[in-house]
Amino acid sequence: MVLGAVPAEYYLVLSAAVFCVGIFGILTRENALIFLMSVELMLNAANINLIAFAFYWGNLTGQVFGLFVMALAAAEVAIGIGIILVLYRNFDSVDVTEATTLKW
Amino acid sequence: MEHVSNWLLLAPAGAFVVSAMLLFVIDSFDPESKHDTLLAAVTTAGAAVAMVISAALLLSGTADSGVELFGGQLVVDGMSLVFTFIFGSVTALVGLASADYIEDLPHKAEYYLLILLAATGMSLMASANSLAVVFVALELASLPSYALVAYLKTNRGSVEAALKYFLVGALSSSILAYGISLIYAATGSLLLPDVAAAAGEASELYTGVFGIGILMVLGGFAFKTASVPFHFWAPEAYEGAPAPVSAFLSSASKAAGFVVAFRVFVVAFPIDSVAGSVDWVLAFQVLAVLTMTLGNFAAATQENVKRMLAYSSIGHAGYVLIALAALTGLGDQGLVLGSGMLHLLVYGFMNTGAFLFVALAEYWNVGRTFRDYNGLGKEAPVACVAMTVFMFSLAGLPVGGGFLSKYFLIVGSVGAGVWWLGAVLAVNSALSLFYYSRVVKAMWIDEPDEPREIERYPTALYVAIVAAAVVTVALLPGILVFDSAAFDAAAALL
Amino acid sequence: MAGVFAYAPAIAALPFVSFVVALLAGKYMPKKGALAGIIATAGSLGLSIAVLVTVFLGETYNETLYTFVGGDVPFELTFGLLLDPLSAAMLVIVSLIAFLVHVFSLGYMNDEGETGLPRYYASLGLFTASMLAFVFSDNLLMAFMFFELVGLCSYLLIGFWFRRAGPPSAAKKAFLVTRFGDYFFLVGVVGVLTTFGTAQFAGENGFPALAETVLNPETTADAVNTFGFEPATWFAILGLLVLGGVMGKSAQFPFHTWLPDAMEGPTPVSALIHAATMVAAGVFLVARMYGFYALLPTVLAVIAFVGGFTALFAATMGVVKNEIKQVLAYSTISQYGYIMLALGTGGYVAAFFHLTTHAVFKALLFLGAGSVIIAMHHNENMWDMGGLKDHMRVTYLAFLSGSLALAGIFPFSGFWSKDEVLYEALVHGLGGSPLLLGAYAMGLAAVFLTGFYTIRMVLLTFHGEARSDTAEDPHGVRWNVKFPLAVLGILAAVIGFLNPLPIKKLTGLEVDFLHQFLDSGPEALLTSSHHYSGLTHDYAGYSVGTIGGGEIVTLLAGAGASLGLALLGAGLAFALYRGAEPTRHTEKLGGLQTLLMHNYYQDEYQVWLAEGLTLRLSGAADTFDQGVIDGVVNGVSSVSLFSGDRLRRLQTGIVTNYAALIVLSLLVLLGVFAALGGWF
Amino acid sequence: MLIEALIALCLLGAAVVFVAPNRFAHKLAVGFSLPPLAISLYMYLAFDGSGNALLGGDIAYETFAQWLQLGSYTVNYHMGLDGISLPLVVLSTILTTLAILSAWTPIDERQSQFYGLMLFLEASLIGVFGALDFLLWFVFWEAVLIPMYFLIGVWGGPRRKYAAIKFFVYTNIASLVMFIGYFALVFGLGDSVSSTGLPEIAQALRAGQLGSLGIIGPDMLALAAFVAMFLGFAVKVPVVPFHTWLPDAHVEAPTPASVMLAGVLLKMGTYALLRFNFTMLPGQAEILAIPIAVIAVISIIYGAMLALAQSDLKRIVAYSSVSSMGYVILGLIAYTVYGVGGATFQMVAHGLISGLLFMTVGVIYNTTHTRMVGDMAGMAEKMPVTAGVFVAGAFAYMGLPLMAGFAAELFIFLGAFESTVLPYAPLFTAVAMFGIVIVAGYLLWAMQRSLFGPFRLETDYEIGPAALHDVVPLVTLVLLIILLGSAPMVFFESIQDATLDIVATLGGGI
Repeated sequence: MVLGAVPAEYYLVLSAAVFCVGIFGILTRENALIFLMSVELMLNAANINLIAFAFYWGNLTGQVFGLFVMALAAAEVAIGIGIILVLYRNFDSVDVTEATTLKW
Repeated sequence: MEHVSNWLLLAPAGAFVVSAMLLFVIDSFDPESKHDTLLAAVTTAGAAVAMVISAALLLSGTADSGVELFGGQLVVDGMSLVFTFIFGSVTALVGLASADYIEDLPHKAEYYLLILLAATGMSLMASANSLAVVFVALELASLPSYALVAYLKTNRGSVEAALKYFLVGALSSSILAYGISLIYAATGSLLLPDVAAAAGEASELYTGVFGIGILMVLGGFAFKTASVPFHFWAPEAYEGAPAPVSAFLSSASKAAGFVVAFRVFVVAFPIDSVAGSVDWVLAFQVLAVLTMTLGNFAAATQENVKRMLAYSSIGHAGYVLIALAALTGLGDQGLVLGSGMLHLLVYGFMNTGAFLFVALAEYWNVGRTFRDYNGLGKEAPVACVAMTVFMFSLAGLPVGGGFLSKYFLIVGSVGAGVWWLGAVLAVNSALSLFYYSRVVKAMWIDEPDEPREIERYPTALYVAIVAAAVVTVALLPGILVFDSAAFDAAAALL
Repeated sequence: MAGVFAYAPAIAALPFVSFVVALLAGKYMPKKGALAGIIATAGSLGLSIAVLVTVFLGETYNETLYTFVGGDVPFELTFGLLLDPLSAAMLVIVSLIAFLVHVFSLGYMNDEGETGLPRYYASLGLFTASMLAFVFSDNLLMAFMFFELVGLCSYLLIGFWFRRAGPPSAAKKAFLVTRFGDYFFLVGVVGVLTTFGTAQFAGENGFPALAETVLNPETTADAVNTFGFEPATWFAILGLLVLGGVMGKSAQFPFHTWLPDAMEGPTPVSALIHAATMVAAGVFLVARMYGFYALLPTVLAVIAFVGGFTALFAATMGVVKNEIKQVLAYSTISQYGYIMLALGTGGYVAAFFHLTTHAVFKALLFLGAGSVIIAMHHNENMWDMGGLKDHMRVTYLAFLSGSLALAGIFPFSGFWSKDEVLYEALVHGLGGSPLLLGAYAMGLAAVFLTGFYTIRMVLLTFHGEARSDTAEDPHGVRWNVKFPLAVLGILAAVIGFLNPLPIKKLTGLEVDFLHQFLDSGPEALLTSSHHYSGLTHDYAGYSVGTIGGGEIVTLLAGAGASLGLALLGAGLAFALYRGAEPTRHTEKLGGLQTLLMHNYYQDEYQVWLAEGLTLRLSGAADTFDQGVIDGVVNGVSSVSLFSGDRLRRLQTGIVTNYAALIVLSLLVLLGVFAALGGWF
Repeated sequence: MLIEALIALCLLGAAVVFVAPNRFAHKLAVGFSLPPLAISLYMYLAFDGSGNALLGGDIAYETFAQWLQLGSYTVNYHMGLDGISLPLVVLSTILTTLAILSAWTPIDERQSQFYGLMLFLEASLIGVFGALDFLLWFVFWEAVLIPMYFLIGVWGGPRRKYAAIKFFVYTNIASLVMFIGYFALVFGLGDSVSSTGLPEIAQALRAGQLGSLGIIGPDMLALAAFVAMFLGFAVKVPVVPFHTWLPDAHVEAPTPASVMLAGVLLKMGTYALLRFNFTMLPGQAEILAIPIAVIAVISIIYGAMLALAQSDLKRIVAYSSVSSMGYVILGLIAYTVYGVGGATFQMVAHGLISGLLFMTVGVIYNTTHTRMVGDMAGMAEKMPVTAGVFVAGAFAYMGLPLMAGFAAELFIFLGAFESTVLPYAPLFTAVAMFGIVIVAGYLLWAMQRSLFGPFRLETDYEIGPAALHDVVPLVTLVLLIILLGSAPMVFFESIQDATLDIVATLGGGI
């Protein structure tokens, strides 16, 4: 699996690393905004793969889909910010661990 | 293939889109609309049209062999029509019921709009024939859902639910996206048939990448269907959301998750080719057992009716997972897959009806716990009879179609040689009878703690509930309308 | 005359009709159903006599009348009539006693102002009907069914005074103890049916005949299903099983305990139960299927010993009783022991003879006792009586006649029949079955005791000075009491001449009418007495042996011994209780008296079996059921709910935990499948 | 179409009564229960079928239409009766009418709902006995639970909720187990069957066409399916140790529901055992003969012992039902005409007798408001007719000749004794028969304590003789019991005819 000068595995490793960073952020941070950012990181990890392998396979599918993912990520953030806003209004905080009225 | 009449096959999705647009128009002309009924009517009518068209297309056999559109990005076949029918019916019921439920709340047009857009996304999911479309449609269905859950924005429960739903959803969609990217990495394509074609080679050459990809995609779908371990959002979202939205999410959204899962796994990852990489049937068996058991056991000890329904909804997801878990290649495979579709179809009515009853109870402010429902049967006998039908049908007693579809799943699992899945279902089903009947007991048997007076009987909500009940009952003998269509669709897919 | 057989079913049907009439309309009838009963039993008596005459003239009847179950079954279950000398004679006895008891009840029940009379007469009617139907049954199953109905009726009648505590308990005990015996009987019936495919008593196709063919070494009959046993063994098992029912109903040791308690019922009922119906049913059954028992030496020996032992055992208890009916109760047990002894020792005719005489004198004694009880205002304690003979002449004379018959004093009826019973036991014991001599000895010893307690009873009741106010001024009785007493009193004196065997042996006159009668009837039925004696001879090895110089010497020695012992007992009683103020001599027996008064603690151990053991066992079963079996069921439910409660704690409400769990499970999933799929 | 008419009339009645005002409900319900009764009696009189419906015999009153397509199997609407099911249909209609009659006094609230449910129950029961397709049958089988749940739960005694849910869940899980067992057989038959119809499956199984399912071979599959179905039905019957729901349900249920529960619902279990296990898989029954007989004997003796320990009249009758149902199992495993036919006959006989006893206890309870034996004595004085009927019922239960119970038990004993399928048959039979002694023990004891002796009542209620409308059903039942007991061929003829084919293959003496 060779991709030009850089072996394809490297891209995979990179994307996996980015993905893991995202996960790490989700697991450790309590701030909703950082949570959102981490999700963005994970989506971008997917994008890395898509772009890299679009080049590898020689078709545009991956790149086009990467665009879609970016657009959707933006929409997601929009919704997310909205929810975080109402969260702040109701709980006076953007700490995701504060809202625990619903459980069990 | 690109024939004009083929466009007609997208009419169900079109109906959703058109009515959504209509709502846009209405809202822009009359932002603070006083025409509550008009908004609800447009929504309901649009959904009903979608439902009727899907049924007509389905039963006429027009799309039996499957019609590909947009260069194979979308496909309309029996299964997609079965599911658009489900989405249409659930949306129509929810739209109708919402007319009363949100009558005192602002932003009605947005509410209906979001529902219709989500429904549009779901109907696209039903037809998605490419992983890209899958992802986009899934997001189209999900994003409005987040907003809908948060619709009661001054209600802490609603907001908290939305937050959790959104966060878990975002995480899951990232996982899904990453999974898709890995599959793309391994196969070089996103079109399901092409992925299938490359699957054999991919699982040999890129075993790990492909395997991780498949499992991550599975995870993404598990989120949408509220299956363990991606179910954590569900109890909170269903409990916190406005009850009609819970109905919508737990019936339609779950069905949408399943239709995608059915198509992607059956079409794109033929088990014979990918078994060397990841035996996803085994994975689904594990998930099915876990999901059924967790959902039902957790539901058994709830005090809050809505949360009980939420957990039971997880349990039902577990039942339907059997449809994938029993694709062992043994016996009549179409049987079990078709049973899954039928169960979702019936579930669309009975579960929606149950949540709408909860909506009615919220409307009356009787409270949320079982105890609060005590003695309701005396004051609202019609609605309570309907709720009894829903509960017993969900529990698998022969008052409604839920009886047959649940047993079909057992039949399918036995036929596929995984009778032990049927046995697990049996144990869970018996347990579910326990907690469903608690609702019935509260309504009919227990005496209320304090006298309560019900002043208003909201017409639209009642009509929705009764309609759902009538259809649920009618589906017991009347499942014959859909059974061959569903089994044929399943067989065609396989 | 054979046409009378067509009406024979009416013998049982008439009392049944009176049952229905009394039950439904008794309330509105002048004598509350008594008249219906009297008319019905009179009709039965008339018909029975007609049947008897017909049979005497040589006609018999053995027909199936109703198919209970037929069609494609391995064997049909039917109802039918068997009218041969045995059943014809028994029908007369039963209907006669029933008729007299009905009449007597007018005095005992109606005149005493009892309530619930329709119920009484209805039960009485059903009782009579069941017994009559039992008597003319042509197969074992039908016999069993009516045997059970007899049990039901005795339950109803013993418990007639249900408002008191005693009678219901006694009724329950009577039914339960006999039911215990009937359990074996039913197993036997089922065994007989499945073994032979038929339960017919008589004829070539009857089961005794089939059993004989199987056992007969000279014939090569089709083997019957003996369930893997030797035929002889299996038949003996069947015989013993059926015998269980007999012992229960006929109150043979150890099933005798119900009978004394059954005195709680109205006295006329006691007369009916003891003389002609329930208790008689047991021994009648043995006689009825004697063709089967005669093939089984072991069973015959068991019957003989049970009989002999019961005769002696019950007599000892009768010695110390203070209540008139109690004495009579134990005498009944004892007398039925004699009948069993006769049957067991091959004395078929003797048994039936004693059954007949006993029916008469025991009915008489009970009715007499009833008369005394009326007079004494329902006080039954003999120590409160005394001197009654001057106040109630008819009762006294009749009672005396019955007592002498019971004691076996020449020439009263009991002498003849008891003597024949003992004679049969003696000669067959001498003739190669020495075991029977043991049974004979017990029977002989009982004669002495019988004489003693009978005369003691008479003396305490009628002689001496009145020992209570009521005894001084007893209540009078009317014709309806006296009439039955008179009839029976005369019969008790003379009926022994039906079959005075010693006279025949001594004079050579053919005066053994009963013997001749039971020996008549067509050969095809295989129920004649000579057929039976042939069977006992061939299969049980019974033959006649003598002492001294031959039959006559044996006969005289036996008769002398029994009469002498009876007189000795009577004389002893006379000596002890003769005076105006007799003393309670039995108290001198000390510990023995206590033992006898407590009936050898038979009741105690049976009550312990029922309450101490069975009830405790059932209590333990209940605890086990509630605790363990239901505990498991409830436990499963609790565990499910508990685990559900634990499981839902997974949902902590903190979204980061969810994310962590999702990631963790995804990793586990990946890890597992990586290992399975061999990705690395 | 007559079966459909029966069911439709019941359902129509149920619907009408359900919405009728409470004060008319009783009369309406009685009215609606009469036409089905008349029709079923007519069907019985006009019945001319022969043979066993599952084994190729004539099917009377047959209706056939395709219903569903379940994968490659058709599910048909197939109804019909034979000599086994018809008596049970008649039993259902008779008992429903009488139970409704007897409900006048005890049911004093929400009458319309009560009677509606009773009629719904009747419809479901008729469906259970009439259905000849598995799924159709299963619909009715499960439908029975629903009215019974409400009847116990709403109108029951103090622990009614516990009893109702226990009954509900316990029997439901049993059905599920049985369901899996049955479909394992269907799939094991592979291509040799094309529908889920009972006759087709039964005949295919008897023809030995069972193949393997997955890795499970035919023999193992048949055995496993037999066990699964047996366990499923065992709960319904119920046999020890699956019986504990029964006393709770009985004690808490209102009298008419107890009557239906003991009278007909328990028979569903034995009916199904007969139709499924013993008709379809005789070979497996033979293999398992000894365990099954042991279970039967334990049920008989242990159930009777438990009854002896009770002091609640209803509980006594409830446990005695466990005992009586044990006889049915014993008769079935015998595989003889008398055994299997007697078992079927016992279903009818026990239906009538236990119905009678429950009704009688109910009548006593209506006036005394207690069922505890220790709380009352000498009731015969105040309620002579009721006490008389109680005595009659008790003796019928004890197997008094010329009453239905004796005939049934006799047949079973005869059949079991001569069985060639069951090893040591005489021994098993003899031990089982000891039940007749214990049953006499507890019933006589109970009667002695409650009916007889000096009058005493611990509760403060005025008591007097029962009303006429309470007595009529009782007397009717007594007469029916005597009729069946003295002329058993009334039902046994058709039963026996339908039984012959079942026992034929094992040759257990016809």
